[in-house]
This record gives sequence, structure tokens and C-alpha cells, in this order.
Amino acid sequence: MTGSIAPLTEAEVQRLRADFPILQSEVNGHPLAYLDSGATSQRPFAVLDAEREFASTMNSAVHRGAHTLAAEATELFEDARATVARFVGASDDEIVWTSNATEAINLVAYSISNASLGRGGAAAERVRLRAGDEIVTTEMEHHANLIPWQELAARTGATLKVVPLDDDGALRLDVAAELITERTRIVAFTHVSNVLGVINPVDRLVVLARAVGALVLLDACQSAPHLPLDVKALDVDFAVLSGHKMLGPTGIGALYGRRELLEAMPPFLTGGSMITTVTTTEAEYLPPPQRFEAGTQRVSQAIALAAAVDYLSEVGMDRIAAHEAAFGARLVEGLSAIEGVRVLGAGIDLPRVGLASFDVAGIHSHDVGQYLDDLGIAVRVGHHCAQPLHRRLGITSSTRASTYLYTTDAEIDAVIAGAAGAIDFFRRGA
Amino acid sequence: MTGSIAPLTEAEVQRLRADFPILQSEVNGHPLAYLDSGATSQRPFAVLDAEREFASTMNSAVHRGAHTLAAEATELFEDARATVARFVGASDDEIVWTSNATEAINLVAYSISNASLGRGGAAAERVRLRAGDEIVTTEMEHHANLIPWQELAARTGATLKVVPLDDDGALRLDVAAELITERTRIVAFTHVSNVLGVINPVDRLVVLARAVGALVLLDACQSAPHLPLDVKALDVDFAVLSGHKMLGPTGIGALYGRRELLEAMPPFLTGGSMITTVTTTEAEYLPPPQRFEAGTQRVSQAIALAAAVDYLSEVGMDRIAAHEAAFGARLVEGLSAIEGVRVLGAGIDLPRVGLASFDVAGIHSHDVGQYLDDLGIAVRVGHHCAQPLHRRLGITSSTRASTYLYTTDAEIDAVIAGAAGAIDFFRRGA
Amino acid sequence: MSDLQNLYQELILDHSRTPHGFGLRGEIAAQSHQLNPTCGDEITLQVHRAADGSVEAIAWEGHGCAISQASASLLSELAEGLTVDDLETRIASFREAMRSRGKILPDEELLGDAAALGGVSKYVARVKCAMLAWVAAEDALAKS
Amino acid sequence: MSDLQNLYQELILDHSRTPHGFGLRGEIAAQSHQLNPTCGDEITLQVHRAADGSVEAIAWEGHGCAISQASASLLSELAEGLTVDDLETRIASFREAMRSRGKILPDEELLGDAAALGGVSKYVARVKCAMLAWVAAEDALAKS
Ligand SMILES: Cc1ncc(COP(=O)(O)O)c(C=O)c1O
Ligand SMILES: Cc1ncc(COP(=O)(O)O)c(C=O)c1O
Repeated sequence: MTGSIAPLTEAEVQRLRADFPILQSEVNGHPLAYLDSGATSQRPFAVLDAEREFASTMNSAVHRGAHTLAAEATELFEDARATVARFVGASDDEIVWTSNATEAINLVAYSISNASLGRGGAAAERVRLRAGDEIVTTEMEHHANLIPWQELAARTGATLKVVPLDDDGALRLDVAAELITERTRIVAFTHVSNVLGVINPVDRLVVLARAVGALVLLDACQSAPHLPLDVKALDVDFAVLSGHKMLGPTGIGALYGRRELLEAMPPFLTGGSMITTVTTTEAEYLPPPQRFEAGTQRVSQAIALAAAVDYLSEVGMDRIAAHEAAFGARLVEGLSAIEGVRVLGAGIDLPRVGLASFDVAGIHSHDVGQYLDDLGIAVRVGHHCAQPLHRRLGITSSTRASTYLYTTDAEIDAVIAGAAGAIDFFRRGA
Repeated sequence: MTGSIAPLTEAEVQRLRADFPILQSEVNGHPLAYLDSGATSQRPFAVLDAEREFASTMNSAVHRGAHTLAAEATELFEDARATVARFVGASDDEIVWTSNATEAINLVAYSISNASLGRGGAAAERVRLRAGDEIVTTEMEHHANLIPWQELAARTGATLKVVPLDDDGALRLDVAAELITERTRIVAFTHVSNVLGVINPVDRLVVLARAVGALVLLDACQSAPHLPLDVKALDVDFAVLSGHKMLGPTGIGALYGRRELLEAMPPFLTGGSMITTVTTTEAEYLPPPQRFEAGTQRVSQAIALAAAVDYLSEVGMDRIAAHEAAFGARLVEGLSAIEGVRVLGAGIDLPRVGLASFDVAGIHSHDVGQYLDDLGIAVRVGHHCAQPLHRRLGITSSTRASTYLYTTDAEIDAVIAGAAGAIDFFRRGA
Repeated sequence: MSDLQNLYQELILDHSRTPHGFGLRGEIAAQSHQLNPTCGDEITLQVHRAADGSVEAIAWEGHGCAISQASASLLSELAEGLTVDDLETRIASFREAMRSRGKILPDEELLGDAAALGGVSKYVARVKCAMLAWVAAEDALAKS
Repeated sequence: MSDLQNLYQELILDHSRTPHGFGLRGEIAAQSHQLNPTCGDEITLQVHRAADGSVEAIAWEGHGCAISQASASLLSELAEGLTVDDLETRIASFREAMRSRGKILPDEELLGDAAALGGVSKYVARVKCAMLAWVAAEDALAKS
């Protein structure tokens, strides 16, 4: 998918690394090799400075004040929205700020649940669920894209169906075609698996959903940071992302929603700044996106996220994708070559990002991670918030290495060598 | 209430001001006089530095990783919770992080609504609502403490009752005593009014609620930043606050909940890091506070908020309260003395914080605010997210000046003189 | 003249004190209600048409700041006798100036006295106040 | 010896490979199930009592990292024949050392070979792993 685009050169990566203060750290006497960007990424000076500059010169409440600082803050805040909207191919008023991707999915689920309880009047009919209606998600999902639908089903009487995986871990699209029926109202799935690193064939699932008039929610947490993303081209109804996974701060995420759907949806969180008229008995609500942004917003975080997106755009998402695709291939290859190591989803014939999870026979992921940490290599261990996926593959946890634009060849070599070293270390004397 | 405590001296205030970079700014050719801390406060270097230091040296996912950075980040994050817990007199596990106070109130309302739909099993019985049950709030509330209860009532079939105000704007405690009955399950009210600046008699309302076994939620948004706060001494069940109003960053707030209640409540947001076991069909949830913290948390914001709380504690909340009480009295007196100016709630016989809102006969608050802004004085204009209160007082909007520990005598003089100047300016030629 | 004096010219204060076109009529007319959520200011505005289809008068009621009141008054003065097309052109021209952040001065030829509102466009937070009546007129025309 | 070698001493790796007390019994006994939510590791643990009320044996099943498996094994070895009070004292002592961030060494007299787990206490994220079986034993005792 990134065939003709040149990956970043070693010199470019070294230049980029100088922008990230944390990458200069030492951990346990070794230079930090940060291979946990799939959990949370690091922030460049451009992001840190944007936030501090805002806080030091114009910090103020937005959409509530008329004084000079408030007017400037409001403008920057809305410019940030426009920047993120452009980054994912949406219109400005189709982007709603949230705390993280998890809250974005919950927003959709709760708004639908409110509509199902009769809130939102006639307009909300489009998103109402009734007993007998079905929601479809997959066995590959992060818990954030599974539990909110379980709870929505429990609240509304709808049924949750789950697209299973094959023995390699790939989505059973053949079964999806059977599960997605006229009863299906929502199809929610991840663009890129946070465990397998594979890029799912969005179009195949969108076609199935469109054929039955179901809404599509795409979990873009692991794609927005690593691939060029165009929600209109993908033709999804909703997409969610987290700022902290794309060089931005924690505490900010975004929901993309197709304008006509956001307009049909009743509010989720309620309070200040999302209303027109409030009496003691009832409230009238603003149009989206404000309708979904109750209370004082994450102003400095939104501005910092826009700086992150500008930074990514300047490097070029296609080049970042190419850089990381090469790492993904090397991780799968290098780790699979180690005796006793099984790379999850290695057999899946799909493009991948720079992320691979592996299981070592007889050695628990916590122990592998501890050994790597001793070498200054930060990886993620555990179930990565994807217990059903791990259970399907017959394990409870795995070790995950994930890359970003600042990852070097040497770091990839180090984690592969480290995995081999861990085996020697823990098998000693056995 | 702060009788024997010495307010901050002018020299102390000047020293504190040097910690706040934004206070050195000029606006429209005048030094900034920031009298909008009631909307959002400013951040000292200690807060800005704590966040940047964290982001530059140990930024990492918490409660999910085992590598060194993740372990350090998790520790700091939980230390921050303990710091905020101590600040309000709660235990560590009684503090839940949220985006802001608005989300904290919505958390309680949605958890109750989920319980009412049968979620949470037998334990949740304590917080279940049924048709016929009543929720009581007041006409003085910020929209954040009104609309979530309207929506909860609409979702559950419960009835919302509203304690009215007298002609001065004070709570009609006599009517409250009638409205709070055996049917009342929740009583939600504000500690300090964000429009009137008065400190409500919490104990009087708590006594009424306790007598009928109702839960009490205290909106501490305008008290936590300005007064010593002890949720146990006040004997409330829930309390909410916003970090950005107490020298912290935007994007973080907190819910205090009594342990046994949080334990009884089903989750609100669902996703990663709040579960024990997840299958494709159901999830089991962690105990509080994690049960209510779904997805990647506002780690750097929590750490910054703890730095803010440490800063406030070092200055001393009792001295801050004394400093601001003096300003509150001067604002009421100085503004009331101007012909044509009506200070809202001036007649209420209750202690106040450093906040006063006023109406100028024949001149709209937007125009007053614009005039003051031209002098570099930042105040809030509009309905301050309290439309019912304004309607009760026969107006639609007002101009609000609000102080903080960094406010100077000269700024108070300037805003009073400015209000008089605005009248001359707009009455010219009339 | 300071920015503030330019924003609140005598002409504007006068219009805000004795507004033109204030008071709704009983007759049936295209009507629109608009609200500024930050401050709760509202306007209800009617476009009354003459037999030939041209705008006979704009009538309105509402409360708000000096800018919003003067703006409704100036619009109502301007609109009398215009064709619908003409009025729409002027609304578009006014909006362009208002959104220009002080870069585009209102066209006096098209907008007459309403050009005095040019100072507003530097104050982003106040543009909504100045636009309120004009958005209401546009909405009323769209409905008719 | 590096920190890592101290953490994963031979003794610990041996216990994790051939754990003591592994395998639940059919008999009725006080039992507890504990789970580490980060990694999904679990343990089910039984405290079997002798006729005089003392601990006859701890039996357990579960899966997890070397630390958690070795810790369960070492606990089970330690517990045999202790009075309930004694076992509770040792659990408290073990917890104190684990939570000390490397400041308190486990008391060898009280904890025997389990003192080899002392290295864990420097790794805050791993303390849960080492504590899992001990918390389960405490919970089982509380239930009996
Ligand atoms: C009394 C009161 N309650 C609630 C809020 C809502 O706080 P936030 O917007 O930070 O959620 C505010 C501030 O806006 C307030 O003053
Ligand atoms: C695929 C996927 N979905 C959802 C999430 C949840 O994101 P957050 O924790 O930022 O809400 C993550 C990351 O943890 C993820 O990788």
C-alpha cells in the first residue's frame, strides 16, 4: 500500500528524534528504546511548546467569554478542530472533542441509548435501537470497542454479535457476511488491530453494512497515527482516535461523525456550553459539535493535538506509513525466526503497521518484558486490552513491540536480539 | 468564617504573581487585570513545569505497562490522586478522575441511570431510581448541576424538583424543607454560587437530605479552589471539582464519592483498564476508582493538578479564603455604590468568596465587558451558564468579576472604576 | 478615534437607544427567531413584503447588546423598499465584512449607515451580535 | 549480581518450573480466586487444615509469570504445618517487604526460601505478581 513512497532515511529519523526530549533518556543504564508507541506515543517540542505557549499567553475559557484572551483562545480552539478535521478528511463541524477514543465510542453508544429511551424527538429515529436489533463487532477488538456495545445491548435489549477470527487471528469475513443482516443497526470494528498490527479490509465490511443500512463505526486509534486516513474515502459513519497515540497529550481524543448523524443524535454529556435555552424543567441543545461538548473543554490539549497533527503532516503520513511498514515486516520476520517464538497473526495475508505481538513458549510475557526493560527496551506486556483475541489464540498474554516515526533500525534489532536473549536467560539451568 | 486568619499581604501577592507568566501580559495596551478566575484560573510555573517535566522524562501509559517508564508514571499518577484526596479530606480510592466537573456529575447521573436499568446487580439497589422517586436541585445551579438531572429524570421516570430562590437570590430553605421528602433520592446543590458568590449553608441541606435518606451531591467547583474543603466534615456523598478552576490544566476534574457508594455503583464509561475479565459476551469490572476510569487516563493533567494543589496548600487555603473574602466584600460595596448598578444577591446574608456579578440599568453586559476589556480588564459577561438564576432575578445576563490568590487591590479598584466609566461611556450623548 | 469609540460610534448608540423597526406586527409575514447562546440574547424578526414582492419593512423585537440592537435597527432601515435579491446581496456583503477580522471595510454604497458597524469585525466574539438580525432576515427570506 | 539476576534467582526459576503445591484437591477447603487485571493472570488457592486447625497444606492452580508461580510455590512450601496465626503473621511480613520499594528485606527467619523474592519489591509493577498467592491465602483464611 505504500509501495512507491520512500521510507524515512536514517538521517531524517535522527533529526526527528532530536525533537523528542524523552528519547534522550537512559533507562537502567541503557539508552531508552521506546517500542511502546502503540500504547502511548511521545511528544515533540512542537507539541510541548504549543501547549505551554497557550497556557502562558492566552489561557482562558472558550465559547463563554468576550474578553480579548477568551476570544483568542476560542479562535485557536476552533482552528485546532479544523486542523484535526482536515487531517482525517472531515468537515470542521463533524469533529467532536472527547477525552480519548474510549469516551468517543461511549458517546456514540450512550447517545444511541438515550435516543432508544425516547430522547431527541423524531430526528433521533435514525439512531434508535429496539429489542431484536443487532450490533456487530469483532473478536479482534480492543475492550474499548467491545464493552460499550455489550452495555448498550444490555440497556436497550439489542443483541450483540461478534465476528470470529480464524486460527491465524484474521477476521472471518465469510461469517461477517452471515452475521450482518437486515437486523444489524451498527457495525463497529477496528481499522488496525492493536495486537496483530494488521490493517483490516475496511471496504469489505463497509459494503456488508451499507447493504443492510447499518451504521459503521471505525476504531481508528491505531491507524490515524500511522497511516494517511480519509474517513470520507473509507465511507464510515463514525471514527474515533486518541491524541496521546499520535504525538499529542493525554486527555484528548476525537469523534468523527457524519454531519447528518450527529445532527440526529441526542446529547450524551449535558451541562454548560452545549445549550441554547435552559429552564428549570428543560433544556434546548446547540447543533453539533457543541451539542456533544459539555462543560469546559480540553482547550490546551486540543491546541497541542493540532500541533501534533501539523508535525505529522509536515513529515508526511505516507512516508511515516512506509517507514513503519518496513519495521512491521522486519519484526514479524526477525521474531518468527527465533525458536520458540510465535508472532501473533504472522500468517495473516494483510498489510501491517509497525507493530508485532509475540508469545514465547514457556516464558510469560511479564518476564520477557522485564528482561527487555533491563536493557532499556520498553515494550508492552499483558493482554493489551484484548482478552477475547488472546483467548482465541490460546494464550492469555503476549509481548508487543510497536514503532513510530522516531523508531530506528537499531531499536528493531535490539528488540529481536532481546527476545532471543530472554529465552536464554529464562531457560538457563532448565 | 475566616475571621482570625490574616489575608495575603500585598508583598506576598506580588511574589505569587511572579509565578504566573500570563499575568505579565498586556491586553489592549494595558497590563492584564484578570478578573475571570471563576471561569478558568491561570497556571503557575510549578504546574506548567510539572506537566512538562513528566512529558519529557517519563510519559507512558499507566496501569497497563510493566516497563520502567510505565511503572514510574503509574506511581506519579496514583500519588496525584492521593494528593487531591488529601486536599478535600477524602481517601485515595474515593477520588475518580474525570475531564471536568460536568463529566463528574454526568458520571453519577449515568451510573444511577444504568443501575435503574438493572445494571450492577443487587449491589446497585442502593442507587436505583424508580418512577415516583424524586431528585432535588436548586434554581441557583450552574447548568452542569441541572441538566444532567433533567436528563436522568427523563431517562428513569423520576421527577425533578427545584428549590426556588427568594427575591434577593438566596435559596428558600423553608421551601427546600417541604420539597425534600421520603420520595427524594438525590439532593444536588452548589457549595458556592458561580453568579452570586455566596457560600450556601451546606449543613442545612445535608440535614434535610439525611433525614429522608437521600444522597447528597455537592458542586464544589467554586469552593474547592477558594476555601478549605473537607467532604467528610461536610458529610456529603459526592462532590465534584474542575482542575482548571484551581490553577490546574483544562481536561481534568475529579469526583469524590463515598467508598461504599462507589462500590455499589455500576460503571459509566466502559473500555480498557477498568475490567478484570472480558469475554465476547460480558465483562467483569474492577473496584472503584478504576471501575470509573475507562481508557487511557489524563496522566499528565492529573500530575499537573496535584502540583496545583500542592501550590495552593503551600500558600494555605485559609489565607487564600481570607484574601478573597475581603475582595468579595469590596466588590459588593464598591459596585453597589455606583448609581444604576445592581449587584446580584447583594442583599443575601451569607459569607461570600471573591466574586460578584452585576447588572447595569440600560447597558447590556456585553457592552460593559467590551468597555472593560478595552482597559485590559478581563471579566465574564453573559448568563454564566445559569439561565434560571438570571431569569429569576429578572435579567438575562450580567457582568461578573471573580478573583483568586493573585488578585490585587488595584485590580479591584480598576474594575469598580471601570464599571462607572462604562456607564459614562454608554450614556454619552443620551 | 480609539477602536472602542469606533466600535461604539454615536450613530450606533443612537440606533440602539431608539431602534428603527422595533415592534412585531400582527400581519402574517415570514418570521425567524434567532438566539445567541453565550449571552441568551434573542431576536424575532419579520420580513413584510409589498404587493410587488419587494421588502416593505422589517419588523423585529428582541433584547441584546448595543451592537445587536443597533444592527437590527440599521438593517431594518436599509431593507425598506429593496427587492429580495438586493437584500440578499447586502446581507452577503455585510457578512463578508463582518467575518473579515477587520480586513474588509463594509461597502457604504451597498450598506449605507450600516457600514458604521465595520468596527465590529475586529472583535471576533462580537460578530455574532452584529450578525444576529441579518441571519434572522436571511432565514425569514429562505422560509418565504 | 545484577538487579535482574537478583530478581530471577535460580531458586525462583526452579520453583516456577516445578512448583510446589500445584494442583487443587477435591476435598472441601477454604478457597480463593485472585486475578491480576493487567495481564489476566489468575490463581485459585485452597487452604487445607489439619484436625488441630493448623495448615496442613496449600494447594493451588493458576498461570502467570515466573514471579507469581514461584511465589505461590514458595508460599505453599512455607505454609505447611503452620498455625493460622503464624501464617497470617508471615503474610503480613511478606507484604511489608514487598511494599517497601526495596527498603525492607524480607525476614528470612519468618519467610524461609520465600525471602528470595525480596528483589521484587524494587519493581513496583511486579509486586502484584508476587502478592497474588499471598492475597489469595489471606482471603481464603478470612473466609474459613
Ligand atoms: C458552580 C459550577 N458548577 C459547575 C461548573 C462546570 O465546570 P466545568 O465546565 O469545568 O465542567 C462551573 C464552571 O463552569 C461552576 O462554576
Ligand atoms: C485499537 C484501539 N482502540 C481503542 C483504544 C483505546 O484508546 P484510549 O485508551 O486512548 O481511549 C486503543 C488504545 O488503547 C486501541 O489500541
